[in-house]
Amino acid sequence: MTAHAESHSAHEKKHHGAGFYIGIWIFLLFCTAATYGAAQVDMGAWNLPVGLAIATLKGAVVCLFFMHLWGDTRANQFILILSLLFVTLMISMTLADVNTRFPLTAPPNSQRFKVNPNGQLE
Amino acid sequence: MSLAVVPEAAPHEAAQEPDYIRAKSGVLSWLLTVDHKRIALLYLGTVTITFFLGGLFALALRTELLVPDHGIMDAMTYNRMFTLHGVTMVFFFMIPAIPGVFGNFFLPIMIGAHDVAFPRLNLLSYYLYLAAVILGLWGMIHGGTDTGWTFYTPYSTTTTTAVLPILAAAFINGFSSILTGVNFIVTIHTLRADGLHWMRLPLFLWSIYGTAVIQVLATPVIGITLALAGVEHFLGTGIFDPAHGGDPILFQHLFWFYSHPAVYIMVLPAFGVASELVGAFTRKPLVGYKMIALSTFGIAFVGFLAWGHHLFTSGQSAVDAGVFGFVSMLIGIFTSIKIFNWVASMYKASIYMTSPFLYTLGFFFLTVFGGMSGVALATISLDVHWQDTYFVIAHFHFIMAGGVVLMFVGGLHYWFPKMFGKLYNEGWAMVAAVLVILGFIGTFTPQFLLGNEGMPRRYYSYPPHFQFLHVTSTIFAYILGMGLLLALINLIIGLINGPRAGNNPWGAPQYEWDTPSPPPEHNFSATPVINRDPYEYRGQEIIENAN
Amino acid sequence: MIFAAAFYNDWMRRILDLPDQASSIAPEVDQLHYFVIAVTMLGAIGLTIATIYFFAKYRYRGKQMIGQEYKPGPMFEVVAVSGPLAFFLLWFFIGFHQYVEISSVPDDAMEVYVMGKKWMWKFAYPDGPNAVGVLRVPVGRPVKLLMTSRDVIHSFFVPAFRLKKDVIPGRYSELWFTATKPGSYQVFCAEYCGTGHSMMRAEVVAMPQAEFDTWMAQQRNSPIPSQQDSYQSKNEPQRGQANMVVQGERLAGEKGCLKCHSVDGSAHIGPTWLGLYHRAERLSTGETQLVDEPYITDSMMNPTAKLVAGYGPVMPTYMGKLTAPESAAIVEYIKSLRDPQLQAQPSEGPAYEPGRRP
Amino acid sequence: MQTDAIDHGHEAKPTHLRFQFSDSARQFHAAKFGMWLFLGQEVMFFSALFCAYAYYRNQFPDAFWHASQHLNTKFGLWETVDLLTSSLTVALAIHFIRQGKRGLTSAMLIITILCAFIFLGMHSFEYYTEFHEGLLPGRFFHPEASIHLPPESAMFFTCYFFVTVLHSIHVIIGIIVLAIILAFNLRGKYSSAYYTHVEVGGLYWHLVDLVWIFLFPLLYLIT
Repeated sequence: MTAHAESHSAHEKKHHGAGFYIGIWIFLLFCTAATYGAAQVDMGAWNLPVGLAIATLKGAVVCLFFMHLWGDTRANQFILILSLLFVTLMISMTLADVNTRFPLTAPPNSQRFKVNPNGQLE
Repeated sequence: MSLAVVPEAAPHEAAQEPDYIRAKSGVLSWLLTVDHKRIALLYLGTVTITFFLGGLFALALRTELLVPDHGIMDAMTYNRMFTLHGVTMVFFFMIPAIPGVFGNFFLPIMIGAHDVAFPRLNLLSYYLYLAAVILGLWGMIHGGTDTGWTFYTPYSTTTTTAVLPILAAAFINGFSSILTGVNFIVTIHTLRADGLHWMRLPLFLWSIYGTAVIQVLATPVIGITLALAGVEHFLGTGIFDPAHGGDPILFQHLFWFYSHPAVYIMVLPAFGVASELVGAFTRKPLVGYKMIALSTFGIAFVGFLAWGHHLFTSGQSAVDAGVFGFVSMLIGIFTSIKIFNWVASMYKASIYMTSPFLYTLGFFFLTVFGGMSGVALATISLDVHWQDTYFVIAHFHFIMAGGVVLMFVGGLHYWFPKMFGKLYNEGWAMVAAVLVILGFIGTFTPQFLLGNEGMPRRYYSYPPHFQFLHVTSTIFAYILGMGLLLALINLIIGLINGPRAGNNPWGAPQYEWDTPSPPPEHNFSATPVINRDPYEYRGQEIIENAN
Repeated sequence: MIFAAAFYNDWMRRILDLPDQASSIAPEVDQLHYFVIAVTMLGAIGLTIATIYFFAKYRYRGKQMIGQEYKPGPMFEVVAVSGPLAFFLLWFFIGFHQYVEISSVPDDAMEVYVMGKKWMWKFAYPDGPNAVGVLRVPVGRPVKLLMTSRDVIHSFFVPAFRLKKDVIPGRYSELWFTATKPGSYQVFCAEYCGTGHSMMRAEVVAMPQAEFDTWMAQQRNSPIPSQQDSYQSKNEPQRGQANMVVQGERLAGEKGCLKCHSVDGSAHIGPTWLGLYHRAERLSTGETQLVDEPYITDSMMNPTAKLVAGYGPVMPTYMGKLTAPESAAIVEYIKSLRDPQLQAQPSEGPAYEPGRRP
Repeated sequence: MQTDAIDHGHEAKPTHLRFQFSDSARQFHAAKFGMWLFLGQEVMFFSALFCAYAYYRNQFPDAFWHASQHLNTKFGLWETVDLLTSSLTVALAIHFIRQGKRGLTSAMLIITILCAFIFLGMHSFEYYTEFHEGLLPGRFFHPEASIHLPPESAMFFTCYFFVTVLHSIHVIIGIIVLAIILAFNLRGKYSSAYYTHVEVGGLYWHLVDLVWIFLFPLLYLIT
């Protein structure tokens, strides 16, 4: 955890020059263009993962450099990781539920999973 | 502690500095205070009012259930009563009670700080909580709602009763809970006195820290869920309405994603108070300090994974039921670690029999039975029979009413001399404690059998063969009510003309007993240096209680 | 030995106030129940006795006595963790195994539609009469309940069968049981559903198979048409003995299905309906798909998803144009086209109307 | 004793040091740590909506595809670029205040607030077009004759409106917070020794931008 004795180090942290931030900004614009371009190409099932990957990359860059999480105390980094962990946990468990549920308990036309004759999940 | 070196028997030396009650006077000094101790007393006042209000609703329910059919109220009033009992107790008493009152008062003192990290944010949290209570009361006056404290859609979005004020009250209460959590975590991280490294943190603060983590990360989900239900009720946007493709089970997932960790927001502080009481009255260092601290975090994190055991019979898939059932079993382990270590701490101890410790014994008994019934409920095939019956009501009342309320009242008795500088009448407190514990056991044990018989919960009228168990439960409910009232009256009498209490009436080893009682406004004249463990008992002379 | 087990079973059941075991899974669930309750109560009573014993033995009496430092070895923590953990996981695996058994329906189950409506239960047999408040089932034969609700979430709970399943509006949920003992068992609504939640009770009457068959036959040709308000949608006048297959046939005409689907086996724009049910269709993607209720319902709502080989994607979607009972009626009509000499049976499917604004 | 609007800041005393902190570095660290906890809570606040979005997209994939065709992806792209620029200017604001250049910090803050207003303008225009096309959630979903959409694409618009309205509310809160920081900065309150407010306000704005970075591909670029 944070060594609360570290008195003034928060101020003398290595400071990036203004150009560094503009560089990050250009990288982010490039990623936005990439995600826009990737959306035009129809990659079938791969579009969502690619889009999410680019968005996560941009998010990580904003967090690490714009929000100075790179050299920050471990507690701050831990909070972000923990909340993202709980977000993925919530989404994955709810989706797992709706996809393996008794087929007719899901809305009528969302049965995209294999069903054997008497409505049993395979 | 530097102060500890001073010979214990000289409480008068700190008397020149006025204590926090007499430091300032006037209503404004109380309403706009940023002193964490005064905010704690404001919380104490509001929390006691909401507790007895919730208790009145409960007694009304129990009286109605004396007879199988129409008793003293009609069905709609009964439904409103059990909803208001649920909402008042869950949102306005149990979530803010122990962190709000004891967390606020003793967190800075225990870590040797002058105040919490963000004092004004602390006051803002109290006023958000007060606004939520007032909005809730306003909703109650306007007839309240009859959806139950779980607000399940599509009933909560199509009911004609005034559900919006209660939803808004719970929403605002969430923010107060989040801000308190943020405040406590930052305080524990940054304001610890020198020498107080993590392994010397009192166990009460470990449980407050675990609770704060859950408060910060789980409460926003209920905020957004209730907002969605409110907008759905108001505008009909169809997010939970099956006619437009929505899914009511999604509401249940989002609701329980908060509400299961919320039950650990309620019970973890109670475990913390229990650890303090056992540490104080067994006159020896606590057994398994590390294990108890670690199991606090175990409960806090694994608590986030087990929300699905509330949906076993709601059409959830068997795969999910398996995963949630397995994780729910793990939580049972952490609670059993705590209980085993507490009981082991009583081995070869020198137990000092006082009313707070009697509450702790009651707490052990009720939490063991409550916890065991919880594990039985987590066994999925048994839960199919027990879900939504009185067995579930008995389970969570054993832990909530038995655990949280007993530890709130026990903690209040234990810290009463420190908070108010007065001593209450020990004899009457013992009588009240016995009444309260007997009342709990008598009220909720019959409900286990009712659950087995298959009596569903939230039933206004029931088949006649359940009546005998309901009558016994109601009789003991009145005994419980009288016991709690007696305890309150005893404390008030102690407050008015109780004898003055010294710094350490119980001879307890923890840090907060080294400050004068009641402590001065900034807690310590000199910033303390902590050089001992919290439960290291140093042969302090037991100052016999005045009465 | 068996006598002792039966005595133990009945003795424990009476102590725990459990209702009698009237379904096939009730005895197994109750055995696990006794095992869990016995071990937990032993553990709880053991801890309580230890607490009281320590309290009595080590109480501070007069002279100020410091408690001796007692540091139990790591074995204490290991036992404190592994002991309960072993039991908890054992219970979990038995419980989950039983839960999978509870939720997987045997194939030969007799199907009954259940409709939860604000404060009453309605039952409809696909090939028999409809009843309000009383569900008659044969003993010894698995019965599958296909349940839905007209307004809010209810829950079909039969304490004697140890079974419960929430009934969700606009969706079907499934519950099966095999009644083992003839008799009448109370049904409760377990999910809060408004003012009459506590009055929403029904009865499951389990009858020997012979008695059940006579009752069914007697009901089928009884002249009085059982009053069916649930099917009658707002704009349709009430018609006499409207059973599902007849409704399905009329609807297929009205909704224009018969313009593309023939019922006598002749080729047409869409696949013929004669003998369509339980036929293995070859899809345009090459897979074979068994035609069953979910597939037919899905094809109505989302026709181009699984197209049969050789037919064009011309069918319009019926999502929103067909309520649940209408699609269920058409499915029943298609199922009835299986075998010309099988006499069409009346039945009634559940309907869902969106929650009315206050 | 005024309770200031920014719930984590402390009004400056001569040494801007609050009585309960022993030195200003620890106070600065405490404020940042508190803000990060608040951001963790904000992430969870949006997570429930992302969960609803994932839930319904998983169930009606093609309806979501049809519905998202009717969103103005060009506007979405420019809004993303606009928010990224505002994120840059806020980062530069913190950078300059650390070096004590108050003038540049004020300039950067003004640009950020302008970008925020541009974002709100573009977004409300989008809402305006959707109102006209009748693409509204749930009960109000009555697309014009020209647009033929499967009925359950109303769920897409339910999720779309919930998430974007909540995000816009956060943008408005961000504007208020940055405006207050700008006001304090113009009154010369911050220096290279004390700039906690700017740092905390910047963190909040970056979170608002972070949420939009995830929203843009999920809502506008569905294929």
